[in-house]
Amino acid sequence: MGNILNQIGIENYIFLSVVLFCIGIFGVLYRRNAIIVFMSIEIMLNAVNLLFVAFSTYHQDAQGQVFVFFSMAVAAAEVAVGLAILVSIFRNIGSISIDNLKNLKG
Amino acid sequence: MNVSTILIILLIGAFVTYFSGDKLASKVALLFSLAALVCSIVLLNNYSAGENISVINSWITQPKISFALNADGLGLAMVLLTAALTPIIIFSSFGNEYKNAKAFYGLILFMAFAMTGTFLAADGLLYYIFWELALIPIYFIALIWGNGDAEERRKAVVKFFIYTLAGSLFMLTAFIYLYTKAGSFLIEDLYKLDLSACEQLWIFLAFFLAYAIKIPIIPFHTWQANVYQKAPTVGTMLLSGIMLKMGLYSVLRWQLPIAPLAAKEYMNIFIALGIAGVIYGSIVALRQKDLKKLLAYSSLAHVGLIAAGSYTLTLDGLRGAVMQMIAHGFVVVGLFFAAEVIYRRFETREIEAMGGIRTQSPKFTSMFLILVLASVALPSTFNFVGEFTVLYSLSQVNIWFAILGGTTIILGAYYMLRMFQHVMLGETNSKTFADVSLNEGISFVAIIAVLLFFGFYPKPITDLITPSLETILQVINKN
Amino acid sequence: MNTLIAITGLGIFCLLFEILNLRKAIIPITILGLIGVLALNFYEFGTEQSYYNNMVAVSKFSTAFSSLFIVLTIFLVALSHNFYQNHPTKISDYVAIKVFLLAGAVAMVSFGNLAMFFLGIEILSIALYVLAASDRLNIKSNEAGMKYFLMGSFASGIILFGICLIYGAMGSFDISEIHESALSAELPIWFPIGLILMIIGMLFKVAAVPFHFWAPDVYEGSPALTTALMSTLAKVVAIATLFKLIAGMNVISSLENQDLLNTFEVIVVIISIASMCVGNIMALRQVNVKRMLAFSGISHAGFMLMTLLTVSASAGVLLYYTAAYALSGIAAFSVILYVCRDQDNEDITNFHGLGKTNPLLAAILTASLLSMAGIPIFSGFFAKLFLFNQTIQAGYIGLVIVAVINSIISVGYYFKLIIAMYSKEPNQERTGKPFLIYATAVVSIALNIILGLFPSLVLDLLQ
Amino acid sequence: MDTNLALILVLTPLLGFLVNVFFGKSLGKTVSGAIGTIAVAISFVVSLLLFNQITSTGKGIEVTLFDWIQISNLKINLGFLLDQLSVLWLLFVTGIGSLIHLYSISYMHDDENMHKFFSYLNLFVFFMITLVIGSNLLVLFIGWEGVGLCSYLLIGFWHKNQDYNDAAKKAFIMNRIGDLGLLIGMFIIGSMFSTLDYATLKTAIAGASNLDSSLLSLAALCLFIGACGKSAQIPLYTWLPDAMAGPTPVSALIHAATMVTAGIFMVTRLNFVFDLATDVQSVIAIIGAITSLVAATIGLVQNDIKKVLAYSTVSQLGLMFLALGFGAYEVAVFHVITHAFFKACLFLGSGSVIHGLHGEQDMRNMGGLRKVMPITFWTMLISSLAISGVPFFSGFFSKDEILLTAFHHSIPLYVVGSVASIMTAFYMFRLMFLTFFKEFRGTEEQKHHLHESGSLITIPLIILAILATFGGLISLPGHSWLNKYLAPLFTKATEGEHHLGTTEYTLMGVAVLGGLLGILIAYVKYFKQDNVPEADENITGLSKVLYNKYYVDEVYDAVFVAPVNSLSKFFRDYIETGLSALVFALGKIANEIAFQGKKLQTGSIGLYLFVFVLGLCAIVSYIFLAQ
Repeated sequence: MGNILNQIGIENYIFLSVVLFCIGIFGVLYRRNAIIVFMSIEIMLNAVNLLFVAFSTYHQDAQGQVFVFFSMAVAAAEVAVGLAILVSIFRNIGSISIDNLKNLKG
Repeated sequence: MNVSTILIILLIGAFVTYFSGDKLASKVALLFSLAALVCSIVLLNNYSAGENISVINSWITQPKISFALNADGLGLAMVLLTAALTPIIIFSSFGNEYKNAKAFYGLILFMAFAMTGTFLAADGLLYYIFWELALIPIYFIALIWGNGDAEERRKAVVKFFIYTLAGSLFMLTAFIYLYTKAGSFLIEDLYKLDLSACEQLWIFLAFFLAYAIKIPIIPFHTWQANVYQKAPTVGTMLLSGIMLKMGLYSVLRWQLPIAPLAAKEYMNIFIALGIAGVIYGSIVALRQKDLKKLLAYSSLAHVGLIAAGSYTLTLDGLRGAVMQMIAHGFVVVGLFFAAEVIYRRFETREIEAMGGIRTQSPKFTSMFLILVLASVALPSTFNFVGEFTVLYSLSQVNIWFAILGGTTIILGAYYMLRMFQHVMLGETNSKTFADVSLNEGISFVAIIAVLLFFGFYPKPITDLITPSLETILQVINKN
Repeated sequence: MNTLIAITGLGIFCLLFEILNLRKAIIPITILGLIGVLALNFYEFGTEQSYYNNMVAVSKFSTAFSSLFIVLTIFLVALSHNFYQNHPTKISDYVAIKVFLLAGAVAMVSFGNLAMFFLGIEILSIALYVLAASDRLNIKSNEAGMKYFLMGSFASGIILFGICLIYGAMGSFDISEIHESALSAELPIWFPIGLILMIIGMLFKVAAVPFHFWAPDVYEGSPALTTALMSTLAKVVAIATLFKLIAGMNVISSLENQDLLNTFEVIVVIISIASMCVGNIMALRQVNVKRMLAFSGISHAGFMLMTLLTVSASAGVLLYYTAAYALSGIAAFSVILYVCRDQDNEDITNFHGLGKTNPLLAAILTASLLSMAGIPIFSGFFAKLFLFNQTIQAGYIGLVIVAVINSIISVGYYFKLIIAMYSKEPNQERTGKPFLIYATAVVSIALNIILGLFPSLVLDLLQ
Repeated sequence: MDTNLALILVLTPLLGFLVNVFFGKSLGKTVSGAIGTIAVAISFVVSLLLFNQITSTGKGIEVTLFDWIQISNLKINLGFLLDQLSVLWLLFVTGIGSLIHLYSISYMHDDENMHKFFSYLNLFVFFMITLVIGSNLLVLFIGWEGVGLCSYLLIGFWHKNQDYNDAAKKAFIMNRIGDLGLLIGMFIIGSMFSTLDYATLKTAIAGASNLDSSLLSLAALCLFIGACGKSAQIPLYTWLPDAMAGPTPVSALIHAATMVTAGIFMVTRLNFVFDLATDVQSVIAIIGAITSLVAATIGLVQNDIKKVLAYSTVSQLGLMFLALGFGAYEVAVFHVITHAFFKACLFLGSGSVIHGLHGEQDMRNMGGLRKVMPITFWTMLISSLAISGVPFFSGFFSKDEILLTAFHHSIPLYVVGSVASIMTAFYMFRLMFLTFFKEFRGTEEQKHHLHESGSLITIPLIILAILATFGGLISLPGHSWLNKYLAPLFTKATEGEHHLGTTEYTLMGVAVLGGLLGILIAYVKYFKQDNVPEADENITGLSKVLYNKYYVDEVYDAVFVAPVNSLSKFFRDYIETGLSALVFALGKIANEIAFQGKKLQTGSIGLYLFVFVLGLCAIVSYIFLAQ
């Protein structure tokens, strides 16, 4: 297992997940559809999860992988709540574009 | 029995007054203020009998703050001023009807409590706390029971509050800095500090900001006239009679001894500021249309002279300043009360609308005239004693200070007599002016009696304050 | 630890009561339960222990703050009685959520392992998302919930990334181990980055500039009670956790790399100054009280961040400051809840003439505002005093002067409300004296003043 | 014993004052008048006793009551010094005082506030006595300001008329200007010799070696400014003519006989200071001379009977200062006394005339009163002769002494003085002719009620006329009782003792001739050709300038009063508002920033997150840079 990391240095994993993470960030910044924003956030989290796994291999220690389960569970819970909110918004204003959420300002 | 008794009496008084209901409030307040007066006189006796009436308990362990009240001659003199003026002020308000009187009189007593505390506190932070506490009641008194256009009043009062708070917060910073040096807020520890000239300068300035705004010294006086005009007369009396003195007292007690080097270094500048205040205030007072505003500017002029006296760092200067504080406290309260008495009859403070009162009210006229003459420091009034001493001390520093400061004798006479002429003299006024009632008369007579008595025999006060002033001077000149 | 378990149990009980149709009993029982928990917590105070191979580490710090959180929750639960009168079916959910939220909060201050820390944050946040959006039919509430959710989960992502990097650097999630290796090992560059990412995530939670934008909108949109919870409990929890994170890992002071330490301090100074200034100045022009308090909360966050400069010494100061701030906040919000019961907004105009109609509540609100403004004898003043004292002793006099100027500015908007209450004419009937609201207001302000009179009570707990 | 005497002396007038203030109205006019008069009369008796004592023992009495003001290096106590000078002053203050009180009982009888009038008069006497017998400068200052106050009250006695009030205010403020000088002088002396007590000061100066003479001169100058204020010398004289707004007895008592001589008293008191400041002395002399001339010239053309007398008072005071300037204190004192007699008499006489004409003061509407009020006429005639220096009347001796002294020191000032006295003679007799001779020029209605005043008015007139005649005897040239009496006061050998040689006689002759000349001109102009001064509008040329008092008041207004007032307006309208605007500006700025900031809070999640990320990047990149 270690040989993989010998072949491909840990840095590459970090770069990969950083890139993924940034993709997620840009997704959140530039997409206006709430669902897609959720997905972008998921991308961010998963980028992190990937890195966790990589590191746990790197350190030869299982904690990292355990942590991934935590984060997945949490992510699931979050999205559940998020979707619930989204539904009620859709009921009220019939749209899921976050551009319509500008009543509170100033 | 120690000085905390007065504070307790006043504080309890404030609450009892509040719960005694609108009917009784004024009487109860008067009762408690009189009790405080009696108590302070008793304390004065004990003090002069050599009994120790100071208190010191530790309060907060980390940082080390203690509940320390120290009554020396100076402190007691100011406490007596407060304790004597409060009943007069309360009594003078008997002619007026205030809605929600219980809160009103409660606040007055609370303010008296805070101001007494300021004069007694011997721990920097305790002092600061009392100093700030005194601000809140007057804020509400002016805001709620004040007169004139509501919007204007709000602006004036908020400006006053923020302005004074701004000053005092810098003082707080200075105190904290001192604490980091001394490891204690106790005044004697702060006295012991020897700070570098630079530190002293900054601390001096921080204090100065607080006091210059409170006293007020020009150009920090812009809150004064408006607030005096807008506040109910009782509030104005409290402000001008006692609260200004808090600033002046603090100069003597805290600013000069803690930063003596800076005080000596820049003495002339601050004396000059004070004297500038004298001239400026007098000149501005000349052409005021509103009686209360005129009095406000006159008191600006007078406190300018007092401040100048305190910054001379001579025994005479300090002593004269203290005597002038007391004298001015009484006379200004009397004058504002006179304005109120006129307002009760004529419902106006515009000087143009007055005049021709003398023919209708000989008693009031003579009392008012005596107060006017006292405020222009006619010999045989207490004000003369103070003013003479201060001017003398100024002449010792630099004869020009005395000459310029002395212009108050001329300008003061000018604006006060001008005011008197247009308010009281002239063809009989069409509106009828009932002469002073018994209550009003009592307040006036009390004030006038004090002024005349000490005018001829100031010895008691001099003997009371001199020792403590000497100790302060020793601290100032320690190095 | 027992506290944590007890709280969770209590939460579950609340849900059970719903099933057993004991709605009436929920609030009193919860309050009693929480008081019990509080006692338990006091009992735990002073015991230094760690459970589940240091997942949860109970310390003076954690117990002290836990007690504060519990007290706040008691107040919040008490307030919810009147707040949810109209829809009684939900009451158990809301109360239960609050209790679970408290569990998350306790977990956050007593974490011994980053996993626990992360879980705590998420429990708290998710609960808050729900509460923020809890007024389902109200668009504002939805919007608030959405905004908070999106930005919150974004922030959690950042935090998670930070945790990950730290793990990568240290090979462990355990605070003490991280501390060890931070002292010894040569640090890879991504360790400080990870740390900063975590800190930024927490700064978002405490709503420090420039991560504060969510706060005003969410505060305004959410139901008043939730706002109260956010501005008192949530903020306090976040700042405490941030403090513990830095103090507990003790990385900052142990960094042998001096200029990194300086960098960190510069960042903290800048952020706290920015928060104070932005918060106070923006609050000046607000007409909505909740929004105004949101900005004042931002500025207070700036004040609290100053403690991070003197981590080793200022735990007690932070505890005192948070307690003072939260108590005055509770008092203020209970008055706001009363005044704006049947208003659709919380504009200042609703407060006109409160001094005449409800002198007591007006006085309480005034007191709490004065406390926030830092006027003596209210604990807010001493909080500021001790904070300034600490900071000056650490040599940041410039920072203190900025803080002083800010507290001057803050008076401007606090007094706008006071003036409205006392010098304007009443514009509406205010009937009824709901006992719980009055009680909460009185008790909280009383506690505030007691703290002011005897600061040593709290201040010396963490010496 | 002495203490009690002194206290009785001081306190009886005060008592009278208090009684009249509190019970005057209920007591009724006559009673309150009587009380006032008796109070002063008692002090007069006491002064007589004291005088007796002094002359017998020959040394002064010191009375110390208690410490008053403590200042570090000087201790000031409330004490009295009764020596030759003060007792002499007491005599004519209380003496003339009581006469004038007596006079006022009848004169003021129609005034509703008569009791007030008497209480003020008593208060004045009280303060005047304090001024005179104070044992140090500060006690003198009490009296000094006190009499100023009383003159303020009495000038503005008819307070319904704002012009009178203005006059009163003017008097008080101009006095205050002088008082500032006096104070400064006190400060300098106090810091130099650390005492304000006359006796100690005298010894201190006598004992002092290497005095800072320039500082001492400064002090003397300041004191002299004070004297200028009180004694109406240039430049502070303009208040005195206006002060005639007060009731005539007031003019007689305060503005002729007593208060205005306070300045001379003070200078004489401090002669040992002034002797050392020779340059200041010459200043005094010059100012005195100029004042006497200027006032006399103005007096030439005045038509208000009291104004004429007022200006003559100013000019006489000028002559006294001329004498003081030459260190001839006893001469000045001598003239003070004689002047007190005849000027009081003149004022009271004019008062009686005005009384007779029901308030008419313009001489152009008088005339021919000789027959209807003979007593007034004769008494005034005597006094006029006295003031004009006609031989063997009191004024002759005193004025002559002054001119002699002037001649000995400086011819020019002598000339000025003589011219002034010639003019005096002229305008006094102008007054006499216009008032008492020829036909009555007033209205018929007035003519009806013309009558000689009552005995209460005429008796004081007669007494004063007698004094004005024989007052000169106290200091006959050659062997002067006064000089011997005052000798102990002065350090230097006394000046006035001129052995009567030819020069003296010639000078006397010149003076007499001058006086007679003045009278003659007046006789020709107003009796022979009996022209009457024109109405105000067609006064022209030089006499217009004179009639308008050289426009001094206008100049003062333009130079001092107007600027101060406009400055005050400027401060009020611009500086004050500006300052407070400045303070408000801070708040405004903050609000403005807040207003702009609100725009940043757009409510768009995208923006918020964008800023979030920006901050994140900023911080992270900062860490990299800092590494």
